[in-house]
Amino acid sequence: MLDFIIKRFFQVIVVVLLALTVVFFLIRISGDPTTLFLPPDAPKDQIEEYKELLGYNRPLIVQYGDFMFHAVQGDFGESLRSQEDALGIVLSRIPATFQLAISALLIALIIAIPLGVLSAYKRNTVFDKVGVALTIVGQAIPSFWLGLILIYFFAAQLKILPSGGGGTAIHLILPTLTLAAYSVARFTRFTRSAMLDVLRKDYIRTSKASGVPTFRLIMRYALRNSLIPIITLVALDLGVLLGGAVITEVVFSWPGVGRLLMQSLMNRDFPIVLAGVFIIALIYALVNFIADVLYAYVNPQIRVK
Amino acid sequence: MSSSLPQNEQALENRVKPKRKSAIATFFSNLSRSWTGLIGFIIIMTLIVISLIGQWITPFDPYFAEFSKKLLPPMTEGHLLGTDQLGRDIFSRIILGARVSVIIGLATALIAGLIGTIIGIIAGFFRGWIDIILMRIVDVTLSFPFILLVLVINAIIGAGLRNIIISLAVGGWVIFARVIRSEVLALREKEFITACIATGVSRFEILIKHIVPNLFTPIIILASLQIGTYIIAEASISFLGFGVAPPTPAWGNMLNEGKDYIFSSWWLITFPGLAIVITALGVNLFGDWLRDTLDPELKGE
Amino acid sequence: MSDTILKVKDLKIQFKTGKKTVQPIRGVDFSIKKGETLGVVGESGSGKSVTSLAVMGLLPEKTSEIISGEIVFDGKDLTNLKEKHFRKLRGNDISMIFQEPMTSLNPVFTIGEQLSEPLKQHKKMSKKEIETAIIAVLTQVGIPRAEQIIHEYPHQLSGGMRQRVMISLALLGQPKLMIADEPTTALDVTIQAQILKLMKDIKKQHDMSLLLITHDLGVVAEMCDRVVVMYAGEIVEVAEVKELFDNPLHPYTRGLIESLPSKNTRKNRLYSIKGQVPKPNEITKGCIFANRCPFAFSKCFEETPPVQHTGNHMSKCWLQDSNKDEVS
Amino acid sequence: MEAKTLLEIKNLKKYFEISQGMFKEKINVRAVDDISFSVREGETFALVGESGCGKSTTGRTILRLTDPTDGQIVFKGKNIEKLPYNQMRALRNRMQMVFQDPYASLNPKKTIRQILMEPLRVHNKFPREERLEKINNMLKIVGLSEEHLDRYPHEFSGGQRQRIGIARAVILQPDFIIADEPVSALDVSVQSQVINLMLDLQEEFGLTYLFISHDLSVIEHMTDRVAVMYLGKIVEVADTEELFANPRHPYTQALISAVPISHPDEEKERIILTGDVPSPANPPSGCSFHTRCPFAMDICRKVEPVSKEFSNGHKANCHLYTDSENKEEKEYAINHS
Repeated sequence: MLDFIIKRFFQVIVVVLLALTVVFFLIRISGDPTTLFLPPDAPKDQIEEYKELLGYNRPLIVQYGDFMFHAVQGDFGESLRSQEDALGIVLSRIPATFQLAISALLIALIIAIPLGVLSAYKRNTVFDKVGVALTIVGQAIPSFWLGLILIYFFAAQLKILPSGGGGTAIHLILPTLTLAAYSVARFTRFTRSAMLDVLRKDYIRTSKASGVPTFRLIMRYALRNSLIPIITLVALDLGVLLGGAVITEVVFSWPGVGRLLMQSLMNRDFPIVLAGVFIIALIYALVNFIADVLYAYVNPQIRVK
Repeated sequence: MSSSLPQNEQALENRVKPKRKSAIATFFSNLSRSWTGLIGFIIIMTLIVISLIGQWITPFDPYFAEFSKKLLPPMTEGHLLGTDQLGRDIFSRIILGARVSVIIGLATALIAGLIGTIIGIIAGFFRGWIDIILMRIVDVTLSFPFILLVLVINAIIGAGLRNIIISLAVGGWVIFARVIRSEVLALREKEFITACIATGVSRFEILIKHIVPNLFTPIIILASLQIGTYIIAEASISFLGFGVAPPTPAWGNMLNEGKDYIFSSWWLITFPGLAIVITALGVNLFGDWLRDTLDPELKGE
Repeated sequence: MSDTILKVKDLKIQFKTGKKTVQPIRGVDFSIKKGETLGVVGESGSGKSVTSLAVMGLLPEKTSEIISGEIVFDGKDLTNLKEKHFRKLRGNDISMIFQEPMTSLNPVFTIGEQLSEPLKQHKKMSKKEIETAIIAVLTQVGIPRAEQIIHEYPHQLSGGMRQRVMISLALLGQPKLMIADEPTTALDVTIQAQILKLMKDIKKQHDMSLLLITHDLGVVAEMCDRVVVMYAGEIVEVAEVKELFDNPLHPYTRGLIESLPSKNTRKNRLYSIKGQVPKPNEITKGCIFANRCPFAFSKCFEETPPVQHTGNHMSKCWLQDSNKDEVS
Repeated sequence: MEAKTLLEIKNLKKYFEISQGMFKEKINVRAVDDISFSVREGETFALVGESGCGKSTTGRTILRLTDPTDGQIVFKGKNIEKLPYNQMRALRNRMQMVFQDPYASLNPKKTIRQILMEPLRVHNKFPREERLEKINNMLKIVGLSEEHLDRYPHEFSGGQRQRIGIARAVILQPDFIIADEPVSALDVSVQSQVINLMLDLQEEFGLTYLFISHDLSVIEHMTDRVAVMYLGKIVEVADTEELFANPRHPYTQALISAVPISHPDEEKERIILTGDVPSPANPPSGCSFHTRCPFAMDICRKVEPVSKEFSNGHKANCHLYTDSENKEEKEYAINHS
């Protein structure tokens, strides 16, 4: 088990470093960064001077080495706009993003798993069919549009919730619902099908043959088996959740990493973009890592050799 | 030498021999049995037709701005779905916007699918170091949320229809590569492939004649399920101000422009959004149906 | 009559798949006496497993339906029994062993957790008592280090060991009837010998009836008192085991016995039944075996043969028709 | 008098490496561990053993469907264990295979015509225009007919598919066919049909079979010589009749005694083996059977037994028969068998 954790942890590091590498080169290939600092009609020698100053005249590979050397120490340079430490700015936005993502994830799981289980249990009833239809529609609704619709109803029409901004629990309600909606639909549907899948298994028949009542069969036996694929899916979908968080943050002006990243992309503030990429890749990789460990934990075939 | 099979059985064989249908007839008879699949198919067909003939059926010029008629509510002055902040007809713009979604969905699926499939086949069939390198690239790409990856790439390489397709394809091929690779790996272990080796078929022929034909089903299923993702991703990115740039009408950028008027003019955000939802719904329904029909084992994820 | 533990009368079962319906069981009659081992022999598609699932009340609820007949267990008809009451029987009065020991145990629960279930459901026992009972049964089925095994997971055990666990699971409720569906088919010969011996011993000790479902005539010869031969959803012959091997009446049974390699001269062509088992949708009127039967005559293709009794030996074949004209 | 040797296997080994993760040592599974035997022209040679004993791996290694770790495979006097893929291809029209699972071994996307045409095309056998006729002929021989040509495998029953699999192997008119459990996936009433077909084909085409099976009654019926495998090793070889009449190795004795009786009156003295087959990744020391052997002696735990020849090619690897002490124990065992 420990070997497995160590091995997976190495993978996390490798993946994050490679992700940084890719974005670094992508940015360098896309254009000369010095032109961003200077007016477009700046004289040539001023550009050269600037390049000299920022080290952009060195060979690309040296720049890369330099960048990585500093990056692994958490130094991504200063924001081109505010001249503050790029990583520091990104880190300061993390709590807001976490708040949003975690509350959305919790809500999604709290709603979706019981709903999916119930749907599987009452398979082919009206309840199940309506549930399935809703999840199919739910998966087709883009989160940013749902956000707009929610703003229209709750902020513009009913005027009971704020349309944007951050800070209080009230502000969290609409963004959380927006972000959770897609995951609710997807997790419910997946829980249902994972459950139905497990219910077809031989070992469920064995439990039935032991006289286990259906309710206990589902809640105790089938659920634990279906949790294995559910955990995998939730881990895979955290990427979608993080991606959705960026868009949701923009829609609701939520002061998180996603909105920061968007603004920096607009302003071509690359140190912040790189720091943001680093943080997001790191979070995503860590979350996947945790999911893997969790997966191994619920699956004794991996846990116990 | 006598046949070990008697006449009686031959007769039985003939009695139960199924009637053969053409592939197209089978497709439609299967489709007619599933109303969800049918709805999906009708939505997709309608979209494709609209995107082909859209420019001739719009009631108004979608680009024509008339400030005196800005922000007209639906059903006024012949504007079925109202007008936007510049006085352009929303219905006409939605019709023309269908083209962007259809092109992006199909083109990305085609490009990402093709690249991903080729890479998946190479990695899965040849294994070794090439497999390791390719799969590391896939891992790294997947270590980043899809929509963010596309967003960052698109922000760096710039807006425009071509660039959004490139960005989506760069983010999207990995899914194909990973799925096709594992399909190839699974196929390689199949006994009928071993049987080919035992027969003396060359490696190249095994790949082309036996492995590739068995990949069509997963590729088609995957592509049909991914198209919805691409369409929503494009809309999201255009909504954020990248992707397809105005004045080209795309549902995403219509929502982007309309969001500032949310407190006064609800129709600006409602209808383009509905168009996205219906499209994604149609694609997903059809994709689900296709998966359930072609590959019963994959049923339900 | 009271010494009959289970009686199945004219059982018919229908399956629905989409809009098609098939009827894999078309009128099955048999009974098991107390303490008896009844073998049900048949090939895939004969309906032997479906019959056993019907007795256990484990047929898929939505897609299958018992359209007629009775299953009388211990004087009670099970066909209309509510799930709530059926549950009280399962794992208690009737228990079952399945074919695949590898997939029949839940991979995410320990052996002990799974074995405690029938006791939790049917007996009022404390945790300590349950553990003691489980260890006792595991020891009885020949599992070494039972105290440790209860904390292990199924994947840590071999196939033979898992089948022993399955047997102990079936034994825990001290059932009156145990159903074993191809209990040794997935196992190697030497392990099969172990398990068969174990089942014989256990049956003796526990004074229960055993319904043994198998495709293997060798297993039948070894284990059974009486045999039911099933073919394509019907019973074609029922007899005492010796009578069946010495004097098979139905051409299908005869074919199965004759085609055993041991009944044929070495290196020569084996006696063989031509053709293959019909699928449920291929069944037409007349005798179900007519199209493969070497003795079939015109009547066989026209009418379903009646059940013929010769003492305790029952068969369903026109050749046994007492009114028949001289044929074959 | 002695028929010519068609295939000779010398010290064949096939080890599989199984990775246990980054920080653990890889384990070597000795699927086939130093076996030797030879197959004569025209005979049916059987490999028998329980699951995991390495009999299927042996068959696959001989056909080079997987590469041997060590040892020699001599087919028609030619060493083939190191032939590269393309040279081996050319040889495959002489040696063919019938697989266990008739569902998995036919490509679901190909018609019967395509399946049977492929070997002819690959080996450029018969003039192009005659090939279809040859295929039709072969279909008739295996009990199918022309009208099945354009059907797909899923339209056939298991028995019919196995006939197609056999047709594919025989259509090249090979000298040698490895049949890996060819009837064990089939219904009882269909098994005898397929066995008959294989016997007929052997007679008609003068085929040599390597027949891999766990079913002792089938082996007793249709093979000439048998090698018994246990944990990757051959423990006994003999003519079939001799082996069943006079098994020497305790494992063979147990195996034969474990076969269910064929009539309820039959009395059989059973040797019930205790325990399970050990893992081939971690085989026992000395004689690999000693953990389950009812006659195991001290020496069995330490020294691997060597082959001892009894009569006329009957050989067994067992300490009971090698010259050493413990005479009493041995005599008891031998008398008991």
